[in-house]
Amino acid sequence: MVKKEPESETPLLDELEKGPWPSFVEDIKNAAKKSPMSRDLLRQLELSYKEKIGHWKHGGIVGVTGYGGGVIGRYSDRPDLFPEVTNFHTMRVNMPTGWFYTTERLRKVCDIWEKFGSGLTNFHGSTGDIILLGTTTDNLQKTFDALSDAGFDLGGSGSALRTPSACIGMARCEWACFDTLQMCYDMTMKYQSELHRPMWPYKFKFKFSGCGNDCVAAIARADLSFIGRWRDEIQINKDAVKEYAASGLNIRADVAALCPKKCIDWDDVRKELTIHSEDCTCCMHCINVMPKALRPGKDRGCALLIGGKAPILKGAQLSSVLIPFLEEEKLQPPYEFVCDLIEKIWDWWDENGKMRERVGELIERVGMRVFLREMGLKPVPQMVYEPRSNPYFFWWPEEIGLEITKDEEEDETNE
Amino acid sequence: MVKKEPESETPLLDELEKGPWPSFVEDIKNAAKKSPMSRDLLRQLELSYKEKIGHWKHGGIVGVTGYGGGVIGRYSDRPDLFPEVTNFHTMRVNMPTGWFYTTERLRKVCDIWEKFGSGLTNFHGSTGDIILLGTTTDNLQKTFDALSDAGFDLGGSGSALRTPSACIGMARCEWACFDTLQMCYDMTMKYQSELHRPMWPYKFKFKFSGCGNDCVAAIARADLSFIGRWRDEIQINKDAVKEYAASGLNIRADVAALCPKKCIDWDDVRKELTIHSEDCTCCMHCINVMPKALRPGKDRGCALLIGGKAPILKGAQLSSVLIPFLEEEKLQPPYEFVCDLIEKIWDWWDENGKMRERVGELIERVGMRVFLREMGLKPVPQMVYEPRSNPYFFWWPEEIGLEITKDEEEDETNE
Amino acid sequence: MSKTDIGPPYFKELVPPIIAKNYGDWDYHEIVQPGVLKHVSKSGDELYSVRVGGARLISIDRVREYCDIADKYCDGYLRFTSRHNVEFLLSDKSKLQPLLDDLKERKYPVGGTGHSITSIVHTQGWVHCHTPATDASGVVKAVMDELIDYFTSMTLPNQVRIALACCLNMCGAVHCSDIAILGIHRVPPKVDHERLPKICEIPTTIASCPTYAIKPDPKRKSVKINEEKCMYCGNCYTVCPALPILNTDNDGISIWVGGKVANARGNPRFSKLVIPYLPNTPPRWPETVEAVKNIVEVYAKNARKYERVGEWIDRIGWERFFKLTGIEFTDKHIDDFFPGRATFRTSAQFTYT
Amino acid sequence: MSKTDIGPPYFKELVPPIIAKNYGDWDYHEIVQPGVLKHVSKSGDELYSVRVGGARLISIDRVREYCDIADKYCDGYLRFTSRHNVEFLLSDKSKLQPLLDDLKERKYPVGGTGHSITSIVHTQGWVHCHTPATDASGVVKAVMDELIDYFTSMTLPNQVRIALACCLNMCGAVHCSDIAILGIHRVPPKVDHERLPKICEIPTTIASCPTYAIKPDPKRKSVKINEEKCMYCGNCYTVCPALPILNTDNDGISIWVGGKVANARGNPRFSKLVIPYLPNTPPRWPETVEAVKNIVEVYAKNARKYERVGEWIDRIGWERFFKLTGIEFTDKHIDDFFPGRATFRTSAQFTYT
Ligand code: SRM
Ligand code: SRM
Ligand code: SRM
Ligand code: SRM
Ligand code: SF4
Ligand code: SF4
Ligand code: SF4
Ligand code: SF4
Ligand code: SF4
Ligand code: SF4
Ligand code: SF4
Ligand code: SF4
Repeated sequence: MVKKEPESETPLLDELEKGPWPSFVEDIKNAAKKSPMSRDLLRQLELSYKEKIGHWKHGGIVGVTGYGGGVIGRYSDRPDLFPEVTNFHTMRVNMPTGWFYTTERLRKVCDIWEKFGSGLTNFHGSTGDIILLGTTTDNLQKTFDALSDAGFDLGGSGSALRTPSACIGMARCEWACFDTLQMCYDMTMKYQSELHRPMWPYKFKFKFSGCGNDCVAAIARADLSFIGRWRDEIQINKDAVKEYAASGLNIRADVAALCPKKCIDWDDVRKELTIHSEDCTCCMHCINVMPKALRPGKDRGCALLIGGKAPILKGAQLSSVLIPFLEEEKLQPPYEFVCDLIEKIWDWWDENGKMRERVGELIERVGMRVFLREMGLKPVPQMVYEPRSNPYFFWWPEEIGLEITKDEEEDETNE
Repeated sequence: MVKKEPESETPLLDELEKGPWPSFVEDIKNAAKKSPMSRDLLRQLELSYKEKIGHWKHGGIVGVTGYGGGVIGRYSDRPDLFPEVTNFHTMRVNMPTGWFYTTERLRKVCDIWEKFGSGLTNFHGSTGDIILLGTTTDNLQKTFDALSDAGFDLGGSGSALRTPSACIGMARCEWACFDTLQMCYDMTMKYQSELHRPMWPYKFKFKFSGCGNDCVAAIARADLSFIGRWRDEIQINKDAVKEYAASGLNIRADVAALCPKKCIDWDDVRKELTIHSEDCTCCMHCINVMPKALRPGKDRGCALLIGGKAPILKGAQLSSVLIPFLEEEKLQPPYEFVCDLIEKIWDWWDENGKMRERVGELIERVGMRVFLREMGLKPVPQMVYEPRSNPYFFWWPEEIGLEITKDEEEDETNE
Repeated sequence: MSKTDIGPPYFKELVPPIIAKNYGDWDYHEIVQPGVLKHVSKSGDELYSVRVGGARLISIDRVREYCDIADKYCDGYLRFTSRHNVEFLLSDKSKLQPLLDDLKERKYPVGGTGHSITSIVHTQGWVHCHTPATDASGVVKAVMDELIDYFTSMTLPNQVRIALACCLNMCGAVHCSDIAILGIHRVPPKVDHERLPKICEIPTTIASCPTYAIKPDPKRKSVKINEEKCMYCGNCYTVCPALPILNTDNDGISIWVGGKVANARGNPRFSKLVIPYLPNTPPRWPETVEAVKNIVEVYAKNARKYERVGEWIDRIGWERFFKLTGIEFTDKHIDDFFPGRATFRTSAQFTYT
Repeated sequence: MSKTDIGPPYFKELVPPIIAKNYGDWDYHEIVQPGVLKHVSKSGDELYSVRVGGARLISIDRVREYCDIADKYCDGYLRFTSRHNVEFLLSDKSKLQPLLDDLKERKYPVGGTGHSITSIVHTQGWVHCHTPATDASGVVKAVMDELIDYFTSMTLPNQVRIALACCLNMCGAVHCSDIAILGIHRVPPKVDHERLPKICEIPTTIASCPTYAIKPDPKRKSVKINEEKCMYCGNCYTVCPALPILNTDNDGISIWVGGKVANARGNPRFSKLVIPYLPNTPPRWPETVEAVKNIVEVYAKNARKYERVGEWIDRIGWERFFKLTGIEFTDKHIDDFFPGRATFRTSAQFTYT
């Protein structure tokens, strides 16, 4: 037999160093050179690859002084084999809004993590935080102190407000109908305590997208989604339209025919585009295809949607319309209307929600009508794709001039 | 004061004799001339109009010898005021399939009802029966005997097979893809016992429509809906197409643009219509608009759908696809495949259904996968608008090589 | 004793000869004029069907009058449709006009074909049922008096199917109608603790409630109702007469639109709630008549050719529908019967109108 | 002790001067080439953004390398995107080509813009989570190795967003992705009756089960699971570690398609199940790679311009999708989680293909 290279500790993971896409295995190995933690992480991961099973358990709550969250405690279930990751907790660091960095600030984070952690990170976590991936219980406070000194703070975890995020918006995008970044930042600052000290039935997420393209996927993931819209007409630059036509864009097929409301007329002779704005749903398609010719209207603001979340427990929900339009004024400091509403929602949810019940699930359980009434909001058709088709609806006692007896010892399992 | 006409017993109902649409009050009054029952019915109805409330109660079960259904027992809650309708039961008489009559047969029914009943009827009830509206308990058997002698039989009621119905189909309609009338009649005859002797968890309805227009509203109302379809191409008569065009029909706008699958090409120069049949869903629209030019394909049969029903208990259901295509052979005597399946469905439902649970609700409760497996039917995409979006699905024990423990003392209320 | 299980008369013995001859052999049809269909068979034979509307609740003398007409013009053949119209079947074209003249004289409305409003499928109401929240025949008569011109013409964008059911049992295809008139109760049943133990089976009664509002009341051997959870469906009353739900002041009518059954173009679908409550105002229910008429007129004015009511609303959106009809949108329109969320607008797409 | 509640650094201190200057004043943009965006402000200023894909799980040395690059070409400014790509922000056009050359040398993929496949949003997997049914980073690496040409080009009908979550918690927008790769368990948890009473709260554990499969087991002060009702979501394990659900042989991957988030054209929507199970085959998960690739290719070949995956399927119908991809339709595709019925095809409209 021909003599082989010294055998790798991680033959399976090594396979993932091959191929053109950047390899996380390369990075773990890289970190492992300096960090024994990362080396044991690598070895434990190899075991998972071999056994096709994870090797982490959750355990006692860990954290930093004064906060109830921001750290995900994790413990190896094979500390015998991988002692360096006996405890290996992740810290969530609130990213700068819009994920903007100067190299100077970014290097600071790296230095801190080199000193106190595994040297591994996620840029970023899927909520948006900087994820500092793995350190010991002892080092948590130290890391936090160093981060704080460098001007960083932790993000959310547990039954708290989660780190809000926003699309790049006005920083670079011509379509932003409100200032997503500023509002996201302001809300983050205003609700620092809610972010750091879990005290609700479950988690709560805000996301801000400047237009219907929803580049931060708010509608799918946020309990409150702010999605930019306008109320007047799409702005049309007629010359630019003609240029698009001249340059070969098939405006009839690629723009008009794909408008979901078929509210665009295209005159192929005059090369003129007319939009019946009263039918336009601000879907963004036509603007997306012709960015030089079409722009959102001037009366801008956002729609507020509520209830987005992943499947656990009663099935996934997309956010649904709560307020069709918040005017620009309401989306600027001091955000009085918005904050009042947010706090009202939190109070109601806090009081009525079961443990691990997101606000959308609570609304589903007790009925939108109850929620709207509590919030003092008016029902409008924009809230629904269509009205109910079942005849199982309720009347308020005062509508039928009756007192309704409530069964206090209600068994909840039936709901 | 001026002298008035003798005051009417029914001032409110009299208002409904006015106006151009034929008046039921006129007919009740007419019947009341000969029948004291009808007179008391009229007077009780006037009371309902005054008090805005019904005056009937249900009570003891009534019927005819040998049958468990076909009669709806009804009792006045004011026999003190309206003694003649103290009991006032309705008989459901199975209509001739397609609601065809000779005057001779129809007059016989009238004569019988003149003799034994109120003289009031519904032509027809919304399941399709002839409704003989109101007679005494005593007269039920007599009416039945006379009807039977005249060649009529009762329809269904209670937890039984209900009177099947069919669109006019081949008797008059050029679009019938199978012989709805004959099949409906044959099924009615084959299942006489199921129709007359309630023995199931709840009611069960068949309806037969010869094409997607569904002129008997099967999909909304039948536990099993047979809806005609074809599998090959729509037959096009090119000359007739040209004639429609010439006569001014806007084929692009009124036909092609309204095709739900946009699978019709219209060549306005050559006046030619092309249908991409592989995309056609047999919706019928184009054929409806151009009956002289377009006809269903030649390979005809029907789709079988299951579960249609009104809201009680868990919400209304439209029938949903169970078998996308039953070939013509299967829709002819002896209907072996269809009858085997029907009986299998009944057996399974009878065994597993709760009281007052329609088959569609049972399927919803236990899961379509269980039903399909029990029936030996293959799941196909035509059964759904789209696949599931929640990740809450089950594996069969044999698929994961496991024995699954079943909790026998299962509490049903949670389901 | 008479024979049982003989089933209905065989239809082939009841069809006119022209149908027997051309059974399954029809080639095409035309609507000659409102209410008059002409079906042409491949053999060239022509069948004329004349459709007449009526009160479904009729006396035997009315039926006999139909028979007289059929004897005179149709060799004694007639049929009824799946929506309870009468159809006089003629193979002799020369008798068509005389028949029409005769019908006119009798003030029978001829129509209901094509893009019209045909007869309203309906139910028993106060005439014969024990659970109604409104009457059936009276409301239908009042509405049809108002809409009769749509019956006798074909000027609408497409057919408009109207149905009425007097309670949530929805006897008829009310739940899938262009416009549905539905009787509703609005107060929970009152438990008659005295009668209940005697005449009702407690487990069945409890199981009859879709929202689990009914609980056993072991002390009284009866049940109790959590009124907050009750949405007045009346199903418990159907299974247990000791739970009366009929109510003079609070029963009434709700209006639903946009359902359909046919597969033509858009899929079959349920009707959706548009007016949660209109009072019971016998004998002529003016609020209901007005509401239905308004919807028909707004539809007639705004829909495109071939659009059914629901397809029209699909295109314009519900927000526009409420605006055009001037109907108020309320919290009742938002589905909160599990799984109502499917109807929530999980999209930032909508118009402000 | 350090300061708490200081929040994140203020972003306006971290944006390049060109952004500070033109904030809210951008006029239009162009995609100069795959991975290179040019945003032009009303003032005429031009900002170039160069988007680079990477393994989201990176070492601090990698981050420092990004910093080196940003220092060299971008005056020290960079950002990350909402899908975890790096964007180098240049106001000096002359540095664009040198930057691109440098990136090429480093083998960094430039792309992810326009009608491409951008980076796969994903999660922790075996690297750091306790409930995963599969790994995250490894699957993503294997899939992106295969799809990288779609990252660096813009040849698809529209963007295709792929996401991966390693368990049903779905950390990420997996439930609304064009193509979702989802780790699933397939056997019920085993109750560790010894530990359970010590470390779990029984009512919370019972309430954690969406299908009510968990019941108290008072004798053992533990719980029991009705395995027939369990669909392996793992939620009970999240709240109670004494209900281990991870399983070497039966855990694996499911594939979902047709979801989207943007309001453009069609409404936002969930992804739908297409492949219920593929085995866990580390290190390179060939079955999953092949499955994703197949779907992308069939979509690329058949969809029309601007159609997202779900919009394409809307047009052709799911029956056609299954046929074109050759994927088998099973009983698992039919929704039976209440209220699954909403997905049943209550229509006689479909094709046979
Ligand atoms: C006679 C009857 C069948 C029967 O066995 O009794 C019948 C007969 C015809 N129907 Fe129908 N339909 C009949 C109830 C129905 C129903 C059921 C119902 O309303 O409860 C429907 C489904 C309604 C719905 O979707 O809610 C129905 C939906 C159609 C359609 C689809 C229209 C559409 O565009 O949505 C057509 C096609 C058309 O009209 O062009 C149609 C077409 C036809 C044709 C043209 C078929 C033919 O070629 O003979 C017949 C004459 C139509 C006409 O009146 O203009 N028939 N038709 C029923 C007459 C009812 C009445 O008295 O008014
Ligand atoms: C007579 C009729 C209405 C009419 O005026 O035409 C009718 C009348 C009654 N129906 Fe119905 N149903 C009638 C067709 C229907 C239909 C339509 C159909 O069959 O196409 C439906 C909807 C379709 C369906 O079956 O889902 C219907 C759905 C119901 C229901 C709800 C069933 C459900 O599963 O949701 C009930 C409640 C019940 O069974 O307890 C019900 C119950 C009743 C009862 C028996 C009420 C009761 O509990 O006593 C009514 C008796 C009234 C009476 O005094 O005669 N009726 N019922 C129809 C039967 C006439 C006939 O045989 O031709
Ligand atoms: C940089 C980023 C925002 C950020 O704050 O980080 C961004 C930036 C832009 N998006 Fe986006 N989108 C970004 C995530 C998203 C997301 C969220 C996601 O994928 O998780 C979505 C929703 C995806 C979905 O529907 O599932 C998203 C849906 C769009 C669309 C809608 C496309 C469609 O037709 O469905 C557009 C319009 C277009 O591309 O023409 C769009 C357009 C744009 C424009 C053209 C806006 C502009 O004028 O600057 C930007 C460049 C697009 C490009 O890459 O071609 N952006 N965009 C995100 C880049 C992610 C990445 O690294 O690949
Ligand atoms: C780190 C991260 C995934 C990643 O690799 O990026 C993550 C990781 C975990 N998520 Fe998540 N979630 C992460 C974003 C999300 C998102 C996406 C988002 O926020 O936009 C979702 C879906 C949106 C939503 O909130 O519905 C999400 C939905 C969940 C759920 C299900 C929540 C639900 O209501 O359905 C759980 C279950 C739970 O909370 O017990 C969960 C639980 C968890 C836990 C804490 C599991 C646990 O019980 O211990 C994971 C810790 C992993 C670890 O070891 O660090 N994670 N999780 C993301 C947070 C990083 C960050 O802060 O930036
Ligand atoms: S969501 Fe709209 S405003 Fe925000 S970055 Fe995307 S396209 Fe621009
Ligand atoms: S934004 Fe969308 S809905 Fe509005 S006109 Fe453009 S394509 Fe149509
Ligand atoms: S359902 Fe079809 S076949 Fe039957 S009568 Fe109506 S149009 Fe004719
Ligand atoms: S039957 Fe319907 S789907 Fe088929 S071609 Fe005609 S209009 Fe299109
Ligand atoms: S709808 Fe209700 S009240 Fe009317 S007949 Fe049917 S069961 Fe009776
Ligand atoms: S009326 Fe309906 S909701 Fe109310 S208690 Fe009776 S069954 Fe339940
Ligand atoms: S998806 Fe599941 S396994 Fe993966 S990180 Fe999130 S909670 Fe953990
Ligand atoms: S895995 Fe999910 S379904 Fe199974 S018992 Fe646990 S919580 Fe219930």
